[in-house]
Amino acid sequence: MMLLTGNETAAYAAKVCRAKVVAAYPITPQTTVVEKIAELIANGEMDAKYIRVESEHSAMAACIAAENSGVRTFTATSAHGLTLMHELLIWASGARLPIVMSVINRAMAPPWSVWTDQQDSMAQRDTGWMQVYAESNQEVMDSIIMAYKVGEREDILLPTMVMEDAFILSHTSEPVDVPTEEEVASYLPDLKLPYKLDPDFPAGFGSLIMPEGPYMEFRYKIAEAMDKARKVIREECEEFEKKFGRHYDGLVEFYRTDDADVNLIMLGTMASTAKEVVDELRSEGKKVGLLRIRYFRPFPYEEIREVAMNSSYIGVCDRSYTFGYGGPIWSEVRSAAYPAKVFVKNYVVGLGGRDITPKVLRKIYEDALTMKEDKEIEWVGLLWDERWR
Amino acid sequence: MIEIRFHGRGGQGSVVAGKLLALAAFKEGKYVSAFPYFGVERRGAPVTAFARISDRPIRIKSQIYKPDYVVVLDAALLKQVDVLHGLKDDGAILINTTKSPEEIKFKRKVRRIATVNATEIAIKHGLGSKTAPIVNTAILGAFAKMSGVVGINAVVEAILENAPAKKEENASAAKEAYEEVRWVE
Amino acid sequence: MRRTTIPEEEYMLPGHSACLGCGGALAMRYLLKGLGKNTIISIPACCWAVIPGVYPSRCLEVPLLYTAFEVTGAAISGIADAMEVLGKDVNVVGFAGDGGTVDIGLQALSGMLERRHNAIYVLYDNEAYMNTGIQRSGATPYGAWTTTTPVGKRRMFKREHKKDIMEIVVAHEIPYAATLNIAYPEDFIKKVKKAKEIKGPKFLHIYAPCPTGWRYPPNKTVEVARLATETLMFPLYEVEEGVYTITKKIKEPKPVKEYLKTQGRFRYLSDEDVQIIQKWVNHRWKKLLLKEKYSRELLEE
Amino acid sequence: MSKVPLEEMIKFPTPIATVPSKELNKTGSWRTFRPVIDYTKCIRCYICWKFCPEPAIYFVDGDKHEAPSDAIKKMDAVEIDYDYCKGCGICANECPRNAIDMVLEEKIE
Repeated sequence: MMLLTGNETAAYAAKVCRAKVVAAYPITPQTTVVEKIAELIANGEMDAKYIRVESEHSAMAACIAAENSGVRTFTATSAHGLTLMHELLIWASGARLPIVMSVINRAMAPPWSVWTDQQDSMAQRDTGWMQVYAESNQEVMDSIIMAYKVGEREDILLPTMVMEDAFILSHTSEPVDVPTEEEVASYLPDLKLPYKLDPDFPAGFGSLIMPEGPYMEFRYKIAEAMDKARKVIREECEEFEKKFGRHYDGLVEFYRTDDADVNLIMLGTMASTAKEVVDELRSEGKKVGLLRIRYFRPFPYEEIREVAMNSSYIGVCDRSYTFGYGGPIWSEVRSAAYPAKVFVKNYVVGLGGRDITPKVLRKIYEDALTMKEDKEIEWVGLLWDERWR
Repeated sequence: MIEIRFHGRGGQGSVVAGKLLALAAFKEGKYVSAFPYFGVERRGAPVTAFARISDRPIRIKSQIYKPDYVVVLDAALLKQVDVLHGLKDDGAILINTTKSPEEIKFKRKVRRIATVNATEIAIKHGLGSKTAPIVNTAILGAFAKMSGVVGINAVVEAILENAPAKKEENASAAKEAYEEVRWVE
Repeated sequence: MRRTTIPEEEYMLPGHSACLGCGGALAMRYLLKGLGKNTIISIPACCWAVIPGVYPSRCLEVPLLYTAFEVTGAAISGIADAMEVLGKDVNVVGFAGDGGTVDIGLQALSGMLERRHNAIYVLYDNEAYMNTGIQRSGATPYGAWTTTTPVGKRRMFKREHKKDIMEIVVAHEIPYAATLNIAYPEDFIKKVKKAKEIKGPKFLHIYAPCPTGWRYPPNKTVEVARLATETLMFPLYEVEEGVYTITKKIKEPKPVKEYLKTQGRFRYLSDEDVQIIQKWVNHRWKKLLLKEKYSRELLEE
Repeated sequence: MSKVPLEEMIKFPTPIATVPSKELNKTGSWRTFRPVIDYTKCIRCYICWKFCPEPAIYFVDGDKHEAPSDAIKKMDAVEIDYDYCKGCGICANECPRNAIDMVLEEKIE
């Protein structure tokens, strides 16, 4: 066990997973990830090439090229860096390269804000990357290890971004069990792509396809792999537990959802705080529960539908907004919950690092417990003051 | 769960103090977390850092608004920052100052006011320079005594393992401050 | 029995989709003759993203990684470092057009040169965005008509001179940079072979005329290219560790008019416009001679 | 146009082009003018071969064609691969002996 920040954890994860090429560009609040990696390499503790690229766009381009050469890669970014990468995120999944990236969720400007907000990664949900949101530093470690394992399977071959809430995880020290490289090696074998750049294999990687050619078929294959990943992740959670002794429910975490009338659905660190609130309300006799989404891609629609079927009321907390109509998690949860005749309300919270305190979450649970169906979307915590702290 | 807030200045090592305290408590089998003020730290500017210590896993991820303890690394901050802001009614404060605890006066009630001359102790042990002494390890020794939240042995162990330099000197400073700290109820 | 002046081995296959008389196709053919089989090439959006043909067609005997428009420099950085990790000694080559190099890809190129990756960056310069249909780039010369510098009632042809990418590259103090011309295959391949033997970042600037975009008949590609060097529009030289060497000495340069009149893209130019270009060419040639003369002193260090 | 069945094309998870272009794309169909070599003029300097952007000019045994002299006949000759020659005419333009004629395709029997 070590006392590590989320960012230090991500760096150690890249090390124990034996990433061989790291291409990254510094951005607050991701910087300590790459600083730690540089330190590990400088101390001879990590055997990797660190390409100090001149932009995040080039970071992803270099990772794509290195991974295509058959080498395990890692990168990390935040906010503007992630959105600058957007073009190449789609490239990475289209090229079926199981790159793993730490994303420190941070707000987008203007106005400048370096604090937690999930607009950056939510805006990448259509890129073909798997997305997992951590609620603790231990989960950052475990998710990165599992991301390589799942992504590199020949029947998946997809990249994964592992999210940390800015500062709340990235800069907060928590005890983390860091497995050794050998322990991880017995779970995660060396990268073995079914194809790679090699002078003995003269082929064009990613050439032009006409409308009658198999462009659509290749897109379908990505969809198939992403769908398959749903099952693979559930299985890998069991494998992971056997090897490392830590349990994950799969794509989601169920917290006292079984007999709950009102369930809230959310992801990231706010879900951790919400568990305290659930316990508090339960002790007052209120039947509330929490479904924490771990993987937003692939989307856990089955688990959500199951909870929706057994709930009288659902609230969805979004830490970002899709300007036009509701938060992204809400709209997807509602679509997954559809067969259930249950009202699904959207609570927009915590934008730009606005703190999500137990009081804020209690307020949301109390609102949901009234089971009112008059308002679909509500922004909670506006005009922030002492009441919310 | 015990929540602690550190007041210092950018560059004084408040964040490290929070992390070392968490580490010490962790060594005693407690659940811990430690974090800086989520912001833009600039050398010299007043900063805060935080730690949580609990017998149960720590699930709360929000900020600390109502600490049980406040630790002030630089007495000059008393005039510049409302260090008691949010301190629980039964909370306690530890201040690095040349003054005795009796000489410290607050407008509101504080359960326990403790003081220690961590600056003098740090200089004596050769930590930092005369104009910029590093007091974070000494103050942790004093904190162990005045709070009882963590034992001095664990604090010393955490320092020996993690101090970037002068491990022995830092540990000695913590032990001396442990002996020197005084308080009033 | 036969004697050829360039290697006979072919690493580019016929059946590709380049336009008739494509200078870029010749550039690739010569480049691979110089590099050989032990090569990995990365190509961004440019004519050469299409020339290998529609999937599943390939026209190179070496692996080709297609990349996004602005990332050639970063892509070859990644491949070069991956090859080092794998312990493989391979020629890692980026092959990009002028837009992808002097405009949108300049940042990634600069990063790759500054970090000194062991790779060759090749610019095949056809002086406009040809793949998208002849739009002006930073490498388009003064006076050229393009579809975004059209010549209507207002004579809106390009009013800015060509960006000097060689000087930008040389400013990175890399071990080797050179200009190459498809009209001089022997000199071309000699430079490629030289670049191949040097460790670190290398840059090759190839003059690759485009009959489609420059408005001349496709049989004139080599002739036009040759005139570019004979008129000093595109002098041939190399820069090794900062030392300039002119590799094609032109004793009696032809007037640029000889070159300009071969191409429809310049047909709107008045005599004054031609004089502007001639002055620019004279000035740059003089500068180059001075660079050659004074950079020699570096050899004495 | 492609002779490769769709099922065969999607054996990889992502497009990886492996079929040589010469098997898929007979670019000879692009040609309006055909270069025709007059072997009585050809001095076998191979400049046409050197400058062919396809490449669609290849070497054959010297005896296969006429030559201006016996000495030249000892050298290998060149032929044009009309399956791929697009008819750009660079060869004819660069030929130092004007030994290549560009003939309108429709006039070829």
